[in-house]
Amino acid sequence: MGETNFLIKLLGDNLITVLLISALPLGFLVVYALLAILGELKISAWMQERVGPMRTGWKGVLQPLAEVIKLIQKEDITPDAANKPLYNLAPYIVFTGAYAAFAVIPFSEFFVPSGINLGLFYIFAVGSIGAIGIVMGGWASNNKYTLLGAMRSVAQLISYEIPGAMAILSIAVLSSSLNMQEINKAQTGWFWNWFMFGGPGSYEKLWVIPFTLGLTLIYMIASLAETNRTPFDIPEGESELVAGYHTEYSGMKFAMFFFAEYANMFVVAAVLVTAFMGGWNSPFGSFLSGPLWGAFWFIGKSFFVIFVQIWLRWTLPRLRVDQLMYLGWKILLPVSFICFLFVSLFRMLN
Amino acid sequence: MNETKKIQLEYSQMESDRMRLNVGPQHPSTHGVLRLEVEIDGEIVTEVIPHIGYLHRCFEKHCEKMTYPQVIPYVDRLDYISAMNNEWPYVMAVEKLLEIKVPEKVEYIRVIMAELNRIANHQIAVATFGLDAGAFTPFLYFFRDREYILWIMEKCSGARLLFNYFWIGGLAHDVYPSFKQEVLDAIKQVRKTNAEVMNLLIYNKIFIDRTANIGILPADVAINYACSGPTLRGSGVKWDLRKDDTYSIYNRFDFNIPVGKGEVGQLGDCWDRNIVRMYEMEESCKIIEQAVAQMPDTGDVKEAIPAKLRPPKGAEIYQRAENPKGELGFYVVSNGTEKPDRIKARGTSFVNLSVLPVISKGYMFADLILILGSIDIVLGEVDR
Amino acid sequence: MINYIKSIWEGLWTVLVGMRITLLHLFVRNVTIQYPKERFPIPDGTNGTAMARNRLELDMDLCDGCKRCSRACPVNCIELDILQVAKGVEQPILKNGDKRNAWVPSYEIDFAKCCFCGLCTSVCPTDAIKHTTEFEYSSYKRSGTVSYYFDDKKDYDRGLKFSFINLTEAEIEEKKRVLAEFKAQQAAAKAAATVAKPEAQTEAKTE
Amino acid sequence: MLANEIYEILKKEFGDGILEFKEEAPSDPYISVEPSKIFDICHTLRDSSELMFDYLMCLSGLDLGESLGIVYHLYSFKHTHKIVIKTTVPKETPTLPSVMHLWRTADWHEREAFDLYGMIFSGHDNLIRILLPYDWEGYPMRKDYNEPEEYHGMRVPY
Repeated sequence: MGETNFLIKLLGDNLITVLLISALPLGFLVVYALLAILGELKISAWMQERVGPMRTGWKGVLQPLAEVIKLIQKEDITPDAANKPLYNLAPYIVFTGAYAAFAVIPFSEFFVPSGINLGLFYIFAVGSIGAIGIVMGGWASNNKYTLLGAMRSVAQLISYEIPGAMAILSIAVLSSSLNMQEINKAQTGWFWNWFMFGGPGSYEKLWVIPFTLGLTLIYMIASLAETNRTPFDIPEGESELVAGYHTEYSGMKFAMFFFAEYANMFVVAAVLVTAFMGGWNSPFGSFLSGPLWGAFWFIGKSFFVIFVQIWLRWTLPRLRVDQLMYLGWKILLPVSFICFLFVSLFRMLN
Repeated sequence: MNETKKIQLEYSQMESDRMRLNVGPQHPSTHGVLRLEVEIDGEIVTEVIPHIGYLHRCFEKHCEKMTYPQVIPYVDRLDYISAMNNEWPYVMAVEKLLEIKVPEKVEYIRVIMAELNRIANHQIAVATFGLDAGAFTPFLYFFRDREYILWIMEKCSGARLLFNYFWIGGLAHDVYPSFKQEVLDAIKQVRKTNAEVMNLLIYNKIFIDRTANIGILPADVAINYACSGPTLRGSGVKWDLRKDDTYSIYNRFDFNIPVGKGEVGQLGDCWDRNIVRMYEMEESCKIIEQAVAQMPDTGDVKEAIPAKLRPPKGAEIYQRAENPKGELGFYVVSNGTEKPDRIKARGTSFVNLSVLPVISKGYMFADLILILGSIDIVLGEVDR
Repeated sequence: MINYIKSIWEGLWTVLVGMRITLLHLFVRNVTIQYPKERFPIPDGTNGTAMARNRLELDMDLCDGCKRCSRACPVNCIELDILQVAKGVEQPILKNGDKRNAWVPSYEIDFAKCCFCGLCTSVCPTDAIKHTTEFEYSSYKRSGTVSYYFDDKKDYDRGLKFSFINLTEAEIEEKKRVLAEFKAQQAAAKAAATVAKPEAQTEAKTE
Repeated sequence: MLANEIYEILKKEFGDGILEFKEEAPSDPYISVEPSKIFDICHTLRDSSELMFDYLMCLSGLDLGESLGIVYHLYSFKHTHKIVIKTTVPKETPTLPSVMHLWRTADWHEREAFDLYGMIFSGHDNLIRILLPYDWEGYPMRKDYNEPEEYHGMRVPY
């Protein structure tokens, strides 16, 4: 474990190091969330020929910070009819689910908080905790709209975990590992060694590229659905459900939901980058590679995926519940099975 | 994904709990203060009861205490996003009672203004419909373009939304010199954005899936409910007051009446109603181009404004005109004084909304919002 | 099956088309007007455009108190009192040279009611009441929303009611007194005339 | 078809039910009818092959002082002709048959007329107030209506 975590090497394996390691992603998360919120505001604005926030700081760069401060200051309302323990607990559970996934994300060659061998499996396991929080919040708010949002959210999560898991499973087949670090190492080299393009190999891998690309797309779509982003934001569904499961939340509790959404965005982007886009590997072979460059490439690629998520959000309308199910069960699932089958065949032949 | 059939309400004899949900009056997608009492079975809407009147401001009662010109600012506030079109039937009704002949130039300016406002209205209608479906970006593209139209109207009338521009017998103000050129520029921009939105939103697969095959309004039901405008034309009925009960100078222009064809789903679904609006914008552009070419440069827009407004006692008239939303009619009864005895506004949205309970049963809750969006109501006109 | 694949393809293709459009818009110049720094071009009546219908402004030196604006207003937001000019005693003239027939001791426009229809300006015979391009009513103090003429009326705190007068209270009292005197004089003259008339008549009869 | 021809047809069929026909510019030509026969007359107007009035443009209430008037503006898609039907009911017993089952659009129009003028449309399925609150008292569009001072503790006159 030591070789994957420079902090353990540096400070030794003791309690303080462990605490430091678990706190480091949180620090990263806070900075990232501010950047992502700013990105969301600005990118959406530019796409719509607006300028976005302009008043806080230079060109409005401090806007996310101002919003966080506003949310902290806001009055925390608990509805009278709500089930108070569950209502208060829900946002923290959602956030815990999102944050727990950071334990196995390999930020660099020499830094992964916990390099367990079941990394991908673990992410899928803790990823579902969020749904519990959403149902909790939706049900405990004692509001019909939040209840509808919570119900939709669970249905959505269940249907989209399977295609997503199929896509990840094929990566496990290709790399014969579930350890995120091992998967990254398997994709070293130029960008055509990424699993998106069939992984390392010579010309005989060409025929498998459509399937791995398809799996990338499937995981991308499934991850959008898992993070409740447009076009799959039906649990929030602002045009019919007002704000979905977090209608009744305000202040810091709402901020936790918000924070968790952005954390989740990063988690799914990180998984996509790790599994399909070479993780911390430089796209240009050994050029610009190294531990720090690794962190740069990893975060850079993740941000690109997040940019695509934002881009999609401001382009597409929202799907309906039954169409979401249709897409999940009748399109993504069969297609992912087919892709998985061919990827496995490719693996067997080599 | 064309499996979005209307779910038969008798589909199940299961013991299922139905939930009553109040959508509105402060709901983001009811286009105003409309309250829908919705009964849902899971996600499926089993009953819709509209409760209106939250914006009732006694328009008809007010009118009885106003002189004829004073009614016009109130008329503006019926369908406040197409105020020019609202003024027109009222002004025409009073002009007919007084038997005033409106100057040629005024007629042309009225046509241009009404058509520009029709474009502005349809832009909002399509934009908010997209917003109901979750697409935010086309909304802002449309609002950007609408601004050019509103600037033209502001320069002519002095107001951006509630114009009070059509006066009985004339106009409040003459157009400014560069008016024609600016109108043509605005049309160019409208066409450009429409082409873009066609690709970005209208023919997007998700949008088609969301809006096709839902809220199907058969033509006979639409006529029986007296639906009009794009709501009726979306059902395939080729009926437009500008052509079929022609008024003003519309017979001088060459334009088509777009109708729904069931291109991607069944005839009369939400997508059809929406596409009719998109095509109508193009037709309005054509009318405006012709009107700008034919419009006389000289002429006094105020010459026919009467000094005394006293229609004969007992005279009454029902004048209707093609509002962007459909037929807007004013039933004006005179009692020989300068104040009307009775003005009844036949609100287009009021009549079109009454069909909502019929066409929204058996669809999903998310569809209800879209169906409501597709009939394009303005609560100012529903509640009056 | 073909339909199935076709629908997937359509879905992907139309999404890509949409994404292309939004991506291109990323590089288009924005159209936002940064409001307090930049402003809308508001038509101000020049170049043949109409006057923007925003806040009303009254030129008291032109107002003759004919009350047409108040009658034309559909929402009754204009309230004014008039005081007749004591003709012969004083001969005030309006700015445009006409004889003033009335003093206006109070003229209030309630902008909370005003619907900016422009009917009052169109009926005004002397163009005393006019719209301005001023549309920002906001102020940090309530009294800031009220236009007042004299310093001693600073605590005139009545929401959006704007008052337009150019007479001090003392002047108004003075005018009232003058008018009352004038009227009394007139009445006296009239009474004298009516008294004198019968006398004259009787005299004539007797003659 | 012209208004006087429509009048002839109706007169032939209903005789005494048709009271008056008036055609006088600038007003629209109208036919006055007995209120009790309104449903049958409208049924004929809608279904007779030469009339075919399938579109109820507008249904308005009127206060004529002594009595209440109801005006039907009809239009035919097929023949593109129009007619105005008028009827009056006394203020004390303002009852007349509903045409809601002929033209569904009359549903809300009749509710509005009931709401504002207080006509009772017998045969209407759901004759409740539509624009005013459900517990409002009185019919405000009547000329002799006095507005209440208070509604649920809120001052009414502004």
